[in-house]
Amino acid sequence: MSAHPHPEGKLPHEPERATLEGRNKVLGFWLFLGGETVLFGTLFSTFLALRGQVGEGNPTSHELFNLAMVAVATLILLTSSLTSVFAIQAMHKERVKAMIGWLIVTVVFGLLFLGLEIYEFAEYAAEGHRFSTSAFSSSFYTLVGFHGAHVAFGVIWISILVGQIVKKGLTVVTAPKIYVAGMYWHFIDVVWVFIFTVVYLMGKVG
Amino acid sequence: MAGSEYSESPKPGKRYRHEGPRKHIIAYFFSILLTLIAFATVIAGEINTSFVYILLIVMAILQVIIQMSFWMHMKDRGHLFPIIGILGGVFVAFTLVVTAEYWTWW
Amino acid sequence: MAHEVPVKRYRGLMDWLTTVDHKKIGILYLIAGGFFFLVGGFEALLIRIQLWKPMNDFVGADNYNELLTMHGTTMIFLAAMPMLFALMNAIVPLQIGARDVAFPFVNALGFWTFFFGGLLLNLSWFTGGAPDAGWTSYLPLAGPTYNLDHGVDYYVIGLQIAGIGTLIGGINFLVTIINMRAPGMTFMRMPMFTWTAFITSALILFAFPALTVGLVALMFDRLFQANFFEAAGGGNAVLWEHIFWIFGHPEVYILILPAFGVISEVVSTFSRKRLFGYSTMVFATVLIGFLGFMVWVHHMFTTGLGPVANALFSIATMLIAVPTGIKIFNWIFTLWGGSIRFTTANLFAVGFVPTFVMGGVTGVMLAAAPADFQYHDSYFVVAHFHYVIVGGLILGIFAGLHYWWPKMFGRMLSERLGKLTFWTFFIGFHLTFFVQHFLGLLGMPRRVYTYLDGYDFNELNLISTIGAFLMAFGTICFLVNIVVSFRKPADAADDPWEDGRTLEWSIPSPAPEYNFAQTPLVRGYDALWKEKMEGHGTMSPAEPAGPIHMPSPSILPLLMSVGLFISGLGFMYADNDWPNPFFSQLFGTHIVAVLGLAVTLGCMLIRSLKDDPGFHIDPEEPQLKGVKA
Amino acid sequence: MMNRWHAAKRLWPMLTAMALLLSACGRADISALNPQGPVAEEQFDLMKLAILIMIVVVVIVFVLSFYVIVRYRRRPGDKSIPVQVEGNHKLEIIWTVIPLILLFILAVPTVKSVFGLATDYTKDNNAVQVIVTAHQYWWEFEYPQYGIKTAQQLMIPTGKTISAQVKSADVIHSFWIPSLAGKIDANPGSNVNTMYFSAPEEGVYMGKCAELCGPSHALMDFKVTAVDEASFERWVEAMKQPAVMPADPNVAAVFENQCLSCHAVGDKGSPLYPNLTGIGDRSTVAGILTNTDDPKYSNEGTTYDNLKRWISDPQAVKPGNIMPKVGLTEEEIDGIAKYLSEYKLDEKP
Ligand code: HEA
Ligand code: HEA
Ligand code: HEC
Ligand code: CUA
Ligand SMILES: [Cu+2]
Repeated sequence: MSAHPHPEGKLPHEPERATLEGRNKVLGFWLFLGGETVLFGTLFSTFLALRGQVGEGNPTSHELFNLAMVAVATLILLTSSLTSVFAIQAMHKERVKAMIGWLIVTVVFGLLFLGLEIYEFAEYAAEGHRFSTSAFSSSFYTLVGFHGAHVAFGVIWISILVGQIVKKGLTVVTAPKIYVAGMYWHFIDVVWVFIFTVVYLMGKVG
Repeated sequence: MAGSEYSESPKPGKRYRHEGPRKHIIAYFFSILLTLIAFATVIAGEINTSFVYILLIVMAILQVIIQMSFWMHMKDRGHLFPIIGILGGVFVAFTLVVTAEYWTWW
Repeated sequence: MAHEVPVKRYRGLMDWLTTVDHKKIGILYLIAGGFFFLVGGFEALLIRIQLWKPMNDFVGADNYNELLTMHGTTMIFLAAMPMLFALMNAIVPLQIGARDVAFPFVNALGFWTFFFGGLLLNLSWFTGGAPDAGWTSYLPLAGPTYNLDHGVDYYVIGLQIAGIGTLIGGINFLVTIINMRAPGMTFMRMPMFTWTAFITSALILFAFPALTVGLVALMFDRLFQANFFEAAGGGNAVLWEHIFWIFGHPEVYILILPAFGVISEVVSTFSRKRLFGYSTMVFATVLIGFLGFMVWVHHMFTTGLGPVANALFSIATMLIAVPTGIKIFNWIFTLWGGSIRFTTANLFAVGFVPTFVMGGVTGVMLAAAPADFQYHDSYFVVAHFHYVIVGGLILGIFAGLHYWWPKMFGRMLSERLGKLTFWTFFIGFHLTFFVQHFLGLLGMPRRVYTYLDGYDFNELNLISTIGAFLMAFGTICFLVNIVVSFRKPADAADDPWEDGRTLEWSIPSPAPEYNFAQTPLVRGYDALWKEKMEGHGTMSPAEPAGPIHMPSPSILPLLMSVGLFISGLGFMYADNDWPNPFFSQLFGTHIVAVLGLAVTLGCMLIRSLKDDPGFHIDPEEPQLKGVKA
Repeated sequence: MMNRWHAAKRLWPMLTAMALLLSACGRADISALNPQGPVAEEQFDLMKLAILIMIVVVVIVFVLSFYVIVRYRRRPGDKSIPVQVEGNHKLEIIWTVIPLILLFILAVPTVKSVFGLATDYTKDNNAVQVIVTAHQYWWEFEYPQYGIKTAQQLMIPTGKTISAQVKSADVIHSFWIPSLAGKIDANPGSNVNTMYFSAPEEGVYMGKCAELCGPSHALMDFKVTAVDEASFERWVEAMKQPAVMPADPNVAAVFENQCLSCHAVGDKGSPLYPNLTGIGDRSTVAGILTNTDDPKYSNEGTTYDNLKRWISDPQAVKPGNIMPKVGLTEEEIDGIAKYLSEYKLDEKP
C-alpha cells in the first residue's frame, strides 16, 4: 500500500499493479481513455458532418490527400506502438536498459510522425487548404491536429519519464507511470487507425 | 484494502510467466496486413463506394480490437472496468457519429 | 527515500489553499458553490423583478439576456454541481470506509480549476459584458458574426476550465469507489448515495468530453476564424445543438442522481427503516444513467430533425419515467410502516418526493413531441425544469446539508431555523414556479425580457416574483442558521441522529483527518445499523491499529488553475485592438496565453518529478486527534 | 390497495371536468389552451390526454405520501424498531407495469401525431405556399405562388392549408402561432423546415418568436390574419399593383432616398428589409406597436402615431434592431407616417 520499493530490491512481477497507488493510476487512466474516446468521437462526428462542406474553389479531400505520406506515417505509428509494447515487456522483466532503449525508439518514431504531419499540413496550407478556409478544413485540422497534439504530448511525456527512470531507477512508483504512458501511446495509435480510415481513405474514395 | 477482483494486485504465491514478444509481433503483423488491405482497396479504386466504406470500417474495427486486446491487454483478467470504460466511450462516440451522419443536414 | 521525509504542514489560510484532504475540499466546494448559488439566486431575483409587471424597464434587454444566461450557467455549473461535489467529497469516502480518495492531489486540482473557471466566467460582468446567448449558447447567436464582444468568450473559456475540474473529479470518484472500498464493502452493500455518486461520475466521464469539444470548436470559431458552426463557411448550427445536448441531457441526470442518493439516505435514516427495494434502486439508477444518453433530441423536437427522430426520442424519453417511478415508490414504501421523525433534513426529503414527481410528469408531457411543439421554449419548460431542479435537486441538497452538517462541521444546525427555512423556501418555490406552467400554456415564451400588457400574464408573473422573494427569505434563514451554529460549541455526537445506518456515523463528528483510525470490517448492507442491531454498537476493525499514511498538502493545484485562468484571458484578448503597444505586444502575440499554459504545465512537471512521500499520523497520539474544521 | 382504486375511480369524473375546464382557457388569439385550428387542436388533444395521465400519477403519489406521513409519524419517545423490509417483488412489478401501460397510452397518439404533423404539403398546389424567413427581429412572408412578399403580418385564406417553409436569414428563430400551431425553428443555412396549419375562422392570431435571438427576441411578434378566400384573392391582387408613392413630392423624394434603400413598396425599392406595401392595413407596426383608435397600453396607438413613434426612434421601440434612426425633420416624419398609415390595400366590399 505504501510507496516504498520492495525490500529485497527486486520488483514484484507486475510492478505497475503492486501498490494501491499504482492500481489507482492504471484504472484512473483507463477511465480517462474512456473519456478520450468520447472526445475523439465528438471530433470525428464534427468532421463527418462537415467533410462535404469544402466551399467554392477549395481543394476537396480527394484532390488534397497524399496517400503515400499517410501510409508512411501509419507505418511509423504502428511500429512505434509495437516498440512501446516491447518497452513494457522489458519493464516486466526488469531489464531497465532495454526498456529505456525501446522507449527512446518509440519517442523517435513519434517525432518522425510529427515531422511528417507538420510537413503535410504545410503542404495542404500551400494548396489553399487553411484552417479558416471552410468547415471541412476547420474540422479536418482540428481532428487531425488534436491527434497530433496528443502525439506531441506523448513524446514529451515519455521523454521526461525516461529522464526520471535514469535518475531514480525502476520502482513501484515509476513503473505505473511507464505503464500508463504505454497505454496512452497505444490509444493514440488506435485513434490514428480511425483517422487514416475515416479521414484519409474514405476521403480519397469520395 | 481489498478492492474488487478487477483491480487487485497479482497474487504473490502464484507462479508468474512473463509473456514473450511473439504474440505482439503477430498482432503487429495483422495490424500491418489490415492496413495494407485498406490502403490497397482505396488505391485500386473503381469499386462501389459504399462497399469500400464498409470494408474500410470493418478493417479498422478489426485492427482496433486486435490492438486493444493484445497491446493494451484488454483480453486479460481484471479488465472489467477498463472494458466498461472504453465501451461506454465507444457507445457515446458512436451515437455522436450516427447523429452527425443522419441528423445534421436536411 | 528510505523513510519519513518531513513534510511541511500549513496552518490557517495556507492550510485551505494547499489541502488535499477530501473533507476540506468538500467544505471548499460548499463555500464556493454556496457563494455562486447566492450569485445565481441574486440574478434570479433581478430577473423576477424585471418581470413582475408588463413593459417593465428595471433592466434593459441586453442586461436581461446577460442575467438569464449567467443565471442558468452559474446555477448549473457553478452552484448545483459544486454543491453536489461538496457532499460527495465529504461523504462518499466515509461511506465506503476509505481513509482517502484515490487521487487527493487531483481532487484538489478539480476544485481549483472549477473555482477559477467560475471566477473567469463571472469576471465578464466587470469587463464589458457577460455572455448573453442563453446557457445553451446556440449558434449563430453566440458566434463571431452576431456576438461581437467578449461575453461568449468568457462562457467558452470559463466553462472549459471548470469542465476540466469536473471531469477529473468524476474520474477520482470512480476510481475511489472501485478501488478504495473497505473489506467487505461489496458493490451491493454500498450505500445508495455512494451508488448515485458512482453513476453520476460515470455520466460525467462520458458526457463532459463532448462539451469540451463543443467548446473548443466554438472557441476556434470565435477566436481563430474556424467554420464549425458558421453557415457562411459551410458550418452547421444544428451540429452545436446536438453536441450541446448530448452533453446537456446527461448533465441534468448528473445533477439529479446524487440528490436521489441523498433522499434515499435521509428517508431511510429518519424512518428507521432499511431502504425499500435496494437492489431495484441500484438497477433503476444505472438504467436512468444509461437512458440519459439516448434522449437528448427531446430538446430539439422543434429543430426539424424529422418525424422518425422525433418519434424515437419521444418514446425513449418517456421510458425514463419507469425507473424514476420505481425510485419514487420505493421511497414512499421506505416510509411506509416506518417510524418517521420530521427533522429539517427529512422535511426536505419528504417535500422532495411529491414536488419532484410534479416536475417529472411535466417532463413526460414535454416528451410527447407534437405537444412539445407548443410547450417548447415557453414558460412551461421553465416551470418543468425548475420543478425538477429546485424542487428536486436543491431540496435534495438542502436535505443533505442539514443531514450531514454535523458530520462535516461537528455542529448541529438549529431545527427551528431549519424548519423556517424549509417552509418559506418550499412555499416560495411552489408560488414561483407553479404559475409558470400556465404562463407557458397561455402563450408566454421564455427568455423574454418583457411582455406586453393585456395578455393575462400580469397576475401570474406577479405571484411568481413574490414567490421568488419568499425563497430568498428561506435562503437567508439558512445562512443565519449557519452563522448561529458556528457560535455554538462543536459538540455533535458521532451519531447525532441516533438512527445512523452507514459508516460515516461510526466515526467522530467531524471526521478526523484520517477518517478511520482502523479500517472497518463491513459485514453487510447498512453496515453500522447491522452492528447496532446485533448489539456490537460499533464497527469492528479490519486491521490492527498503526500509523496512517497521508498525502502531503500542495499548492500546485491552485497554481495550475491560476495558470489556466491567465492563459484563458490571454487567448481571449489576443485579437483586441490595444491602444497601447505594450499591451498589444503582450496579448497580441499570445505571450500571456502561452505563459499561463507554461505555469500549468510547469506545475505538472514538478508534480511528476517530485515524489510525494506523504507523512504518517499515529491516531494514538492525542495531539493529532480530531482536526477541527 | 383496494381503497386506493376506489379513490381513483371517484376522482375520474372530477378529472374529466378539469380537463374540460382547461380548454377555453386564455385568449383565443394566443393561448395554446384555446386552439383555433386543426393542428393546434390535435396538439391540444394530446396535451389533454397527457395532463389527464399526469394528474392520475400525481394524485396517486400525493395520496400515498400524505397517508404515509400522517400514519407513520414517530410518537415522542418511541424507541421501537420497525420491521426492516427488504422489498417486495409484487409491488415493484406493479409500479413498473402500470407506468408502462400509462406511457403506452400516451405514446400511441404521440407517434401517430408526430407522423401526421410531418405531412409535407410543399408540393400540394391546393395549399397556400408561404416561405417564412426570420430576421432579427422581423418576419418576412413570401408567397411563391403569387410572387408577392410581405412582412410582419401573414395573410391567409380561411379553411385552406397553409404550407410554410421556414428558414432564417441570420440567427435561429422559432415560428410559433400558439392558437393555430406549435412552433418550428427557423434555421440558418440549408436546414429549411416545413410545417402546415390552417385557420377555419376569420381572425387575427398572435405569432411569436420562440428562440432567443438577441435583445429584441421578446418583441419579435407577428400576426396571422385569416380572411375569407375572396378577400385573400383581392389582397393578393392589390399587393401586385405598382407602388403608390406619397402625393407630396418632397415626402416622396425623402421616402425614396432614405427608406426605399432598404424597404420596398409595390414594385419599388429594395427587397432586403420589411416590405411596406399596404402597411396601413396591418394591425401592428414592427410587430408590437398595436394599431388601435382606443389605446390602453403603452404599446398601443393609432396607426399614424405608431408609425411616427417607430420612424422617429426604432431603437427605442426594439433595442438592437437593424433599422437605424434616419435623420429626418419633424415634418418629413409626419409626412411619411401619414402616407404610410394611409397606404391601404383591402377595400372590403
Ligand atoms: C435535474 C434536472 C432534470 C431532470 C431530472 C429532468 C427530468 C426529465 N425531463 Fe427535463 N429538463 C431539464 C432538467 C431536468 N429534466 C432542464 C434544465 C431542461 C431545459 C433545458 C433548457 O432548454 O434550458 C429540461 C427540458 C426538458 C425537455 C425539453 C423541453 C423543451 O425544451 O421543449 C424535455 C422533453 O422531453 C424534458 C423531459 C424530461 C423527462 C421525461 C424527465 C424524466 O426524467 C422525469 C421522470 C420522472 C417522473 C415521470 C416522475 C416520477 C415517476 C412516476 C411517479 C411514475 C409514473 C409516471 C408516469 C407514468 C408518467 N425535459
Ligand atoms: C440549478 C439550477 C437552477 C436554480 C437553482 C434556479 C433557481 C431559480 N431560478 Fe432559474 N434557471 C436555470 C437554472 C436554475 N434556476 C436555468 C438553466 C435557466 C435557463 C437559462 C436560459 O434560458 O438560458 C433558468 C431560467 C430562469 C428563469 C427564466 C428566465 C427566462 O427564460 O427569461 C427564471 C424566471 O423566473 C428563473 C427563476 C429562478 C428563481 C426565482 C430561482 C430561485 O430558486 C432562486 C432562489 C435563490 C435565491 C433567491 C438566492 C437568495 C440570495 C440572497 C438572498 C442574497 C443575494 C446575495 C448577494 C448579494 C449575492 N430561472
Ligand atoms: C438599414 C435599413 C433601413 C432603413 C434605411 C429604413 N428601415 Fe425601416 N426597417 C428596417 C428593418 C430591418 C425593419 C424591421 C425592424 C424590426 O422589426 O426588427 C424595419 C421596419 C420598418 C417598419 C415596420 C414594418 C412593419 O411591417 O411593421 C416601418 C414602418 C419602417 N421600417 C419604415 C421606414 C421608414 C419610413 C424609413 C425611412 C425613413 C425606413 N424604414 C428606413 C430597415 C430599414
Ligand atoms: Cu427571433 Cu427570438
Ligand atoms: Cu433533457
